[in-house]
Amino acid sequence: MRVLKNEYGDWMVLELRKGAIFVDELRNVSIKIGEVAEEEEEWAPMGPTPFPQIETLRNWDFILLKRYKPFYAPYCDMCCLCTMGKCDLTENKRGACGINLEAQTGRIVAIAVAIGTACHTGHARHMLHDIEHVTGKKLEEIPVDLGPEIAEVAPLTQLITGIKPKTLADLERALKYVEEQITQVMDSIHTGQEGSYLDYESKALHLGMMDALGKEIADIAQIVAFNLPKGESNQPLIDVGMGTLDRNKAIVLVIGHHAPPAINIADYIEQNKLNDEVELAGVCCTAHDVSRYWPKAKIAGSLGRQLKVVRSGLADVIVIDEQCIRADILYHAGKLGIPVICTNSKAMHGLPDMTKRDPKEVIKYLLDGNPGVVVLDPLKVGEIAVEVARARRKKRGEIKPVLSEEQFMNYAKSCTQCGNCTIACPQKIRVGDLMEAAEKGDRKPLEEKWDVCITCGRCEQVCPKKIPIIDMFNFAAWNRILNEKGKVRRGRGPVRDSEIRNVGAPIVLGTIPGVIAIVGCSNYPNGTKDAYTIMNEFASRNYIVVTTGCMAMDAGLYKDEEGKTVYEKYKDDFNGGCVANLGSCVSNAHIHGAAIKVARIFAMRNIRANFEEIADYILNRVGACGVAWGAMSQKAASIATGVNRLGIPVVVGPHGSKYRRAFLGKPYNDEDWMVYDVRSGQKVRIEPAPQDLLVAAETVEEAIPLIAKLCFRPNDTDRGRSIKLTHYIDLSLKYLGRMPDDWHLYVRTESDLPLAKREELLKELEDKHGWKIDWSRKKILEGPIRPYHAGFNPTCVERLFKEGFSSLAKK
Amino acid sequence: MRVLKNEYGDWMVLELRKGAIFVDELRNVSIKIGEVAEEEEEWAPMGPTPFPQIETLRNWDFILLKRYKPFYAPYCDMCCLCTMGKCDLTENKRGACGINLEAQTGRIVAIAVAIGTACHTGHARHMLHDIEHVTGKKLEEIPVDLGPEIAEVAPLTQLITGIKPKTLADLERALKYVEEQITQVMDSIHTGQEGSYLDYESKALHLGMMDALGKEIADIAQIVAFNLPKGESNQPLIDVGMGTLDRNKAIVLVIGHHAPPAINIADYIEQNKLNDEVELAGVCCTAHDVSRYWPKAKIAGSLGRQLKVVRSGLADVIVIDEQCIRADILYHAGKLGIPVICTNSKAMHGLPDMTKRDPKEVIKYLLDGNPGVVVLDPLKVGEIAVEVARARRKKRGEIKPVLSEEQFMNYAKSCTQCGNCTIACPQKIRVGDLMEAAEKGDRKPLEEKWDVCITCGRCEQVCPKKIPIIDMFNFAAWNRILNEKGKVRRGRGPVRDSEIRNVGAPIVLGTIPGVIAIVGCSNYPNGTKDAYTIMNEFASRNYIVVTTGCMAMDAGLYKDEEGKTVYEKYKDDFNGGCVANLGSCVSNAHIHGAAIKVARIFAMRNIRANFEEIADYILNRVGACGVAWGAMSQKAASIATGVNRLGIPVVVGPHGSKYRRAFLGKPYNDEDWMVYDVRSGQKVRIEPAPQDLLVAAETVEEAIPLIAKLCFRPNDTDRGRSIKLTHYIDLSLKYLGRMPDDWHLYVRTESDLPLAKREELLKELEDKHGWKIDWSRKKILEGPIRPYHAGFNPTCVERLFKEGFSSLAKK
Amino acid sequence: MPRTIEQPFDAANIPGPKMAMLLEKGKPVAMAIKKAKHPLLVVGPDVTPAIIERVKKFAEKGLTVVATGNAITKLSQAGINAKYSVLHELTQFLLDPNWKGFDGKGNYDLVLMIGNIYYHGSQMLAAIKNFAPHIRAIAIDRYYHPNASMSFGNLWKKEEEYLALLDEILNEL
Amino acid sequence: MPRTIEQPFDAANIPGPKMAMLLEKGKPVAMAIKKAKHPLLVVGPDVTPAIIERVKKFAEKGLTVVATGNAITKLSQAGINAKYSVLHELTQFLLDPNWKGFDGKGNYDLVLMIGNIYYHGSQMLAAIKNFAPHIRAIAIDRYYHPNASMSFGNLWKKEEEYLALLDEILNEL
Ligand code: SF4
Ligand code: SF4
Ligand code: SF4
Ligand code: SF4
Ligand code: SF4
Ligand code: SF4
Ligand code: SF4
Ligand code: SF4
Repeated sequence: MRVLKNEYGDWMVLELRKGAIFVDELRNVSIKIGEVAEEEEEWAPMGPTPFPQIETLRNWDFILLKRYKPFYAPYCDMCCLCTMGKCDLTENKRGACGINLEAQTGRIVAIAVAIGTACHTGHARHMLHDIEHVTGKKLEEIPVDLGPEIAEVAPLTQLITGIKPKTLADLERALKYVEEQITQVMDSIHTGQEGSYLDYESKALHLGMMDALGKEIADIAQIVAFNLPKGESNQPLIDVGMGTLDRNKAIVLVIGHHAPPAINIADYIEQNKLNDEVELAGVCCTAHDVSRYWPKAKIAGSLGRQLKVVRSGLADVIVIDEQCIRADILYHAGKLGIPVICTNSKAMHGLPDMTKRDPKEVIKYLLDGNPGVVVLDPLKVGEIAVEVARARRKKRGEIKPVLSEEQFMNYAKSCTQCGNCTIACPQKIRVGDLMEAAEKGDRKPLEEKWDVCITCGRCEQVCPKKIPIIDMFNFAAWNRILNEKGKVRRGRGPVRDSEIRNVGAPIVLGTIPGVIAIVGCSNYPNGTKDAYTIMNEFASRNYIVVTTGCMAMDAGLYKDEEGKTVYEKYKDDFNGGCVANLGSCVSNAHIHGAAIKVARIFAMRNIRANFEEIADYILNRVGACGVAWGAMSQKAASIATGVNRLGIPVVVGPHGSKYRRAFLGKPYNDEDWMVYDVRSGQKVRIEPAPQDLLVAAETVEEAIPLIAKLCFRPNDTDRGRSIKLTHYIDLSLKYLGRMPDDWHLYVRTESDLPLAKREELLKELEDKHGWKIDWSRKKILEGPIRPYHAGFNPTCVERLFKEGFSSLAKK
Repeated sequence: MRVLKNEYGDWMVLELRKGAIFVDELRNVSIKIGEVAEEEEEWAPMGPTPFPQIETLRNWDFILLKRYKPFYAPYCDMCCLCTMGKCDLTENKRGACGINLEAQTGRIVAIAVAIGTACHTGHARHMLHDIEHVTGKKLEEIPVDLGPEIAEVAPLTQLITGIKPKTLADLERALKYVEEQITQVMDSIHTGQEGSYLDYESKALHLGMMDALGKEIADIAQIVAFNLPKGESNQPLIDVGMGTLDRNKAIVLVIGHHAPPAINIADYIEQNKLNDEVELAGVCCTAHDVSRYWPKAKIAGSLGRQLKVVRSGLADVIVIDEQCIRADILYHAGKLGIPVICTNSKAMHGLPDMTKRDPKEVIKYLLDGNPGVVVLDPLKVGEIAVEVARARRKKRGEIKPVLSEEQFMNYAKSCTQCGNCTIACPQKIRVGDLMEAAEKGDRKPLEEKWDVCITCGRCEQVCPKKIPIIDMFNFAAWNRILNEKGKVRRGRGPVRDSEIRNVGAPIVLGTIPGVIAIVGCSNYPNGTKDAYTIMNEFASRNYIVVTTGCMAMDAGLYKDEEGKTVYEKYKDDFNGGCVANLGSCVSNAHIHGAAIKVARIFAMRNIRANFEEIADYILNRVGACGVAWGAMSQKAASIATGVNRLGIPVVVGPHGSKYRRAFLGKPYNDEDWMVYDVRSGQKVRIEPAPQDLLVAAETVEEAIPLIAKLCFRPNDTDRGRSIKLTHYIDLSLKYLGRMPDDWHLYVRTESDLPLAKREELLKELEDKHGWKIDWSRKKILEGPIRPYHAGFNPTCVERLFKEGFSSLAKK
Repeated sequence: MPRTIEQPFDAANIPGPKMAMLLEKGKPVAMAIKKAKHPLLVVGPDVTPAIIERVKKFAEKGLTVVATGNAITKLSQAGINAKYSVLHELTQFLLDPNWKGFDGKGNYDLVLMIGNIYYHGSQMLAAIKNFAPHIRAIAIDRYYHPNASMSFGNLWKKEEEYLALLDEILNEL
Repeated sequence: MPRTIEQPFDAANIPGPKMAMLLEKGKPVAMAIKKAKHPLLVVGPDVTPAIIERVKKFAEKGLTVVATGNAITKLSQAGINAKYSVLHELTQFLLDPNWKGFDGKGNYDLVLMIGNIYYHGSQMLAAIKNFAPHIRAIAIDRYYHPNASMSFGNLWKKEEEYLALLDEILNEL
């Protein structure tokens, strides 16, 4: 190191070689750095697209969008975004700014994805703020260390930005970039920007990728700051279900997604040894995340259970943070006199901000019967929430249904069967019929529909008889509520590199038939049990099942004949025949991460700032499929879009068509299914694998074979393909009672056929599809879309075909 | 300075005192700084709210929202933002997430403001990127120097962040903060966050403030990087109007808001001495901004003229950047074979990205008849655009109306008067009647409505006879087009400190009756002339008139009896009786800046990180009123919201009610109009001054007296008040033919009355309003809402009342 | 139940499930006025002399008339004793159940609208529909106003028919 | 012009200015089928045995039937020779004028829908309405489907009436 005094005397020039400078405080000093060169680490050369901008990966998007043409089902034929409107865009007319319905629908999709991305990113930002506040450390003092089995930390950050984070400060750099990109895309939403739906979709895909990055930052930050599990298997089982809440204790109910306040509640309970007296339970992702910190926390339920829990009167105090909270929480809590504490600036509900007051004062204020307060310092929430709950517990008696038997019957009788409720109900529940049955003494129908009802509350507002329908459900289902006791394995966080080393080959060869990621909200068409059914079906067939969020919770409510939940039945490794709960919605990033790590660890591809290549790798080789059966939120939209950009298809429930856009391929269009084969140097027409990137199924019976089908990949070996075909055919027979119509599209050679059925299937190929079979050798002579070659090496990207892949194999 | 070698030998610890460190490149070095303390400069102590978060200024918002209760006129009674919807919120019902129509409308407002804010901020970010690219300098090498007369650079940055920027790198810090806040608010839009409209409004106000900051960053950046005017008066006159384009030259038409590509076109023309051969003209703010760089550029027209210009066939090439561009630009340009060059990633219209190609190749591609390309490097745009235009110019003949006489008459005859066009028309133009008249030989009606038509194109799409209505308009108005030749003074940028020193006192005392900021889009109810009328009316009455954007352009199209535009008639100082064009929409920031500088320079308030105090100062003391008569865009929403948070009211045109939300006071509600008087230590009920913060007027005749009324401030001296009353009464009489009903509310004492009419008005107070008058002394004995005291010292903020204002007076 | 509506005068002015009942007669309006305790007639600038004539008769029948925009000039010239308000401000007052009205007798229970700039008037009706349960708003304009509780249809090309409807109301009062 | 519509089965399912003509008779549907060159009947899972009976008759009259969701199981059990498709995928194909159809004879010009999950089916109809000018879609479901070009009303509580309408169609074929 040299220190030079320059000609002005009091200025200094430093030449630095290797080392670090620590400065505790700078005053009247400015540091001017010409360029901070990236540390050239050994791990990987910088790829082509660090910190990609809107336009950078547009080529990849256009490849996807050509094959998976956006399908638009407008939810509204008008646009109301500016004062030149409303504009009637029916039949793809153009509005006053010139936009047509296609581009407008793409634009609305981009807005939804922007909201979702902002949510995860805003959450990540809040997390970093809170971490500094709560731990008293600077971000650069908190290492990103995920333990000895995870060298490839933060694969999305590596893939997208080219940074391999060492501390949370590195993640903050990535976060700033995400905030910039959100702003850029929101800019493009303004009246008079894009005119092409393709570019709005490309922007949505860009933000989907940003969403994934935002989630990774949020989850890694909370893992390392609060020492949540770092991908270890054999996680403890967490109680899930309304029946698991100990009604003798004071119950603190946390709702939302941002765990630091809940963590403070857990700390307060532990520090004050109040375990026997206070119960901490959560709804939605905060529940997952606080249980990752403190496994005694319970999961009361998923989003669809939110009002069931609140209106049951179980909570002595409600603490909300952000996202997926009832906007009318004050109304419902207020009906039962339960105070609400808002702990996050994103949801303050018009309440007074008492953050700076003495907690004692706030406790008194709440016990005085005020509806709620804002307390934005997580370090104060524990004391306030717990003490309010304890004081209220002392005053209340046993928890009983809100309605009396008499009230219940009177209300049931008062129903006029007018049907208003059904017309208002998103689930189309015929509440009137349920009331009629109840009036006649049969409460079973109400109890059964209790689970289908997502407690949205719309019916209550249109009932001319002012029947408190949610309370009616809760009354009829009270025993079910008390007995709703399930188990969820605690969210384990990331997938370990060692696991990828085990499963990388079988995934890519296709011998593990697929990775099924079961995620998202609980806006199911027909109740929570589908979550269990899907999970169990695939885990039992040696698929790798990973799960997060509301679906992870809901699946845990059901048990097999032996009384075991899926979490007890299957191990929580990232391996065939296992079910691993990774955690909350932000933990979804580890699913992307696992796919990326297959490319990195198994295929030795360079993942650094190399998105297009890796997404192309995944699309062609990694038989993964997302399932968001109850997808409801804008976050679900951004998650799915991010997963799609990485080349992974997603199946949603029928409500999902209200997202307005799907990505659906046309198997009959030859030109949509051309890939470059690096082995042969040819363009090859492949089978439609995967056929769609985003598709809604109508019923769970349809969804299950569809999920299996979407696990086909062009790169499957014959052995892998035969296994995948076996499951696709089996599941179609099991759930739809028939052979699928298109199974033959996936047959390239006789060895692709399941051995057990080979003859029978060859026959069908001959008879139904007119293929030529050499029966002496049981060989297919003519018929398949393409022949099978073991060395088939597909890519959709011309650049990669010409320039080759970026491998780290020799290093 | 000391340099220490630590115990590990190769690590260094530096202790720094005063100075700067320059490092050209850092490799394998990490710099760890415990805390960078703000430079404690002499200019001001740090105020209470540097970098305010969502919750920081909520108290101020709630003060505003109590007095100016959000008025909601929903544009849609449904919500379609998630898959639990659509939800019917009619009559304030709650949706499936629990949100009611009030909160939902607040939420939609917050989205609109977020889009607008993202637009200005995204633009600023793009500007910084382009500046580095175009100038080859680092941001920290570009000083924020606005010349000798502006010491208070970047008042919004100072006020909000506490930074007084020295270089563009400082502004970038502020920009990152804005991006963070946009993300936070977008997060709060997600399903299940706020349930109170108050909190959505507070968030919208927060982003409005961010919008102002984003604009300031964008404009200062372009001023200092491209050496645009720095607030000098006597700016040259710029040609405005379609008739000013020299049709003999090759015409390059730029559309949008982001000038660097247009600047490169200007450079290319200059460098290649193509002035005689090539014309550069613009639509929207890019036109303003390129003329600030190169005064030979012409302004073809405002937003409402966009399709008039495009469809007239005047352009040989069209270059778009971002914002307010026709989404169907390719369709309209394509009809005439005009190639389109997209220069910005926010609007790429599905075209191929040829940024990296040789410009020659791109030129050829476009001349081959392809509809357009994307070229994202501003340094390449000049050559491509100009050479394409020149080549095309050579091939084309004279520019004539697109339709022939015969075609025109045939179309006119074909009209069936079906009325589809009128039902589709946002302006409700009875196109059928115009066609009927034309058929009968009278083209005047078409020509007259040409200006009222905002060329939105909706009519053309529903006409069963496929009449090209815009071409019909252009045909009938062809002479008007050829003769549309006006003048606009070049955008001068910021207001100079020296000007504030002159006008600060008269503004605050009220003797300059108001500052009228005439801004925004051209979605006027009844044509462009209103822009002129309003401007001329207020300038002629000694108001300070400042203007920007489309209204600044449109006003320049009209001339008085002497053939002078307002720009020729009035000086462009920031002074009473002047009209200063500040520039493009982002230059609006200087209007905020001027108001803030009144507090800083005249009142010696500390503006550093002290938003609440300064907004309170402005609300009570600075008689400013914004006018956005044609407000159309989400940017207009964010601009108005930002202006409102700073305590300045805004009047919009009748289309403005489609923003869904206004801020309207109730003059009859005593408790809404209480302020603290620091002089007397009392709470005082004041007159409703200003009565509204955001209000739509129905006609220009109504708007003008309303604007005058909204310039009243509680702090007016009696002399100031009497001047303001004079104008309010005069303008009501002139435009509405009557005394205003509420003029008496603004009378505190007889000396508030205009001297010339004092007796008459006292009489009316006695007769109509029952006031007690002592006629011997011509004194008011009883009647006013409050008495007048010269030292009245109002504040709406309890904290300031208790703790006092933050003054720099003694330093 | 099937219901009859009309195409709004702005093609895309479809606010949602609740849209105005289509009035094809004047009588129901007259009935509503007679039943109302405190009716108000709001008159905007989009009025013809023939309409102003009818407004004058409404005023003569004792209805409180308030002019908005520059309609006040026209009404004054026609000798109508009208109040004046900025429509936006007026509507804010109307939403407030505690507003005392022009006569100090309290807020209104029936608001008739005529002649407001169509799109702006529509927004004001939307505010009343959704947030003023104490008010019923009827559009007696030449255009179908979906946000009113009842509205005439689109009669802008049928001046005679429209005026006849107004006269029908007046005759019944 | 006044027009008659119905409250959608989802209260807020108001897509915009173009909403289905309300069908109160079966005959117009029969006419449409007869006039169609290439009609298709889409059957979703929300069907009762009585409805399946009618579907069978439609199939017997030569209409191509495609089952979506798990409707295929029910139709197979009822001995109906139906195609199977994922409704979302099917609709994407329908939007493509170049699709060859189930029989290789090209895309369809008339699509009848029955029994799809209401809200999902509604979305598919919205796609067809706005982006498939070559197709006319008619909802013959028990619910009013605003996104169809014609639709029965809400007859979900009037099973008999509804079945009679289906029979009316069948009788006319
Ligand atoms: S887009 Fe949504 S909010 Fe806008 S008009 Fe349509 S349903 Fe209403
Ligand atoms: S953004 Fe475009 S389509 Fe939407 S309302 Fe405005 S002008 Fe109409
Ligand atoms: S609360 Fe349940 S029953 Fe009521 S509308 Fe919502 S989903 Fe339907
Ligand atoms: S809205 Fe009320 S009264 Fe009508 S059917 Fe439903 S529960 Fe019964
Ligand atoms: S899964 Fe969906 S509903 Fe559940 S917490 Fe996450 S975003 Fe919310
Ligand atoms: S965001 Fe709320 S109101 Fe809007 S559609 Fe979703 S549930 Fe309904
Ligand atoms: S182009 Fe002009 S006339 Fe046509 S609808 Fe738009 S504003 Fe009306
Ligand atoms: S839509 Fe066409 S035919 Fe009908 S009135 Fe307008 S211009 Fe004439």
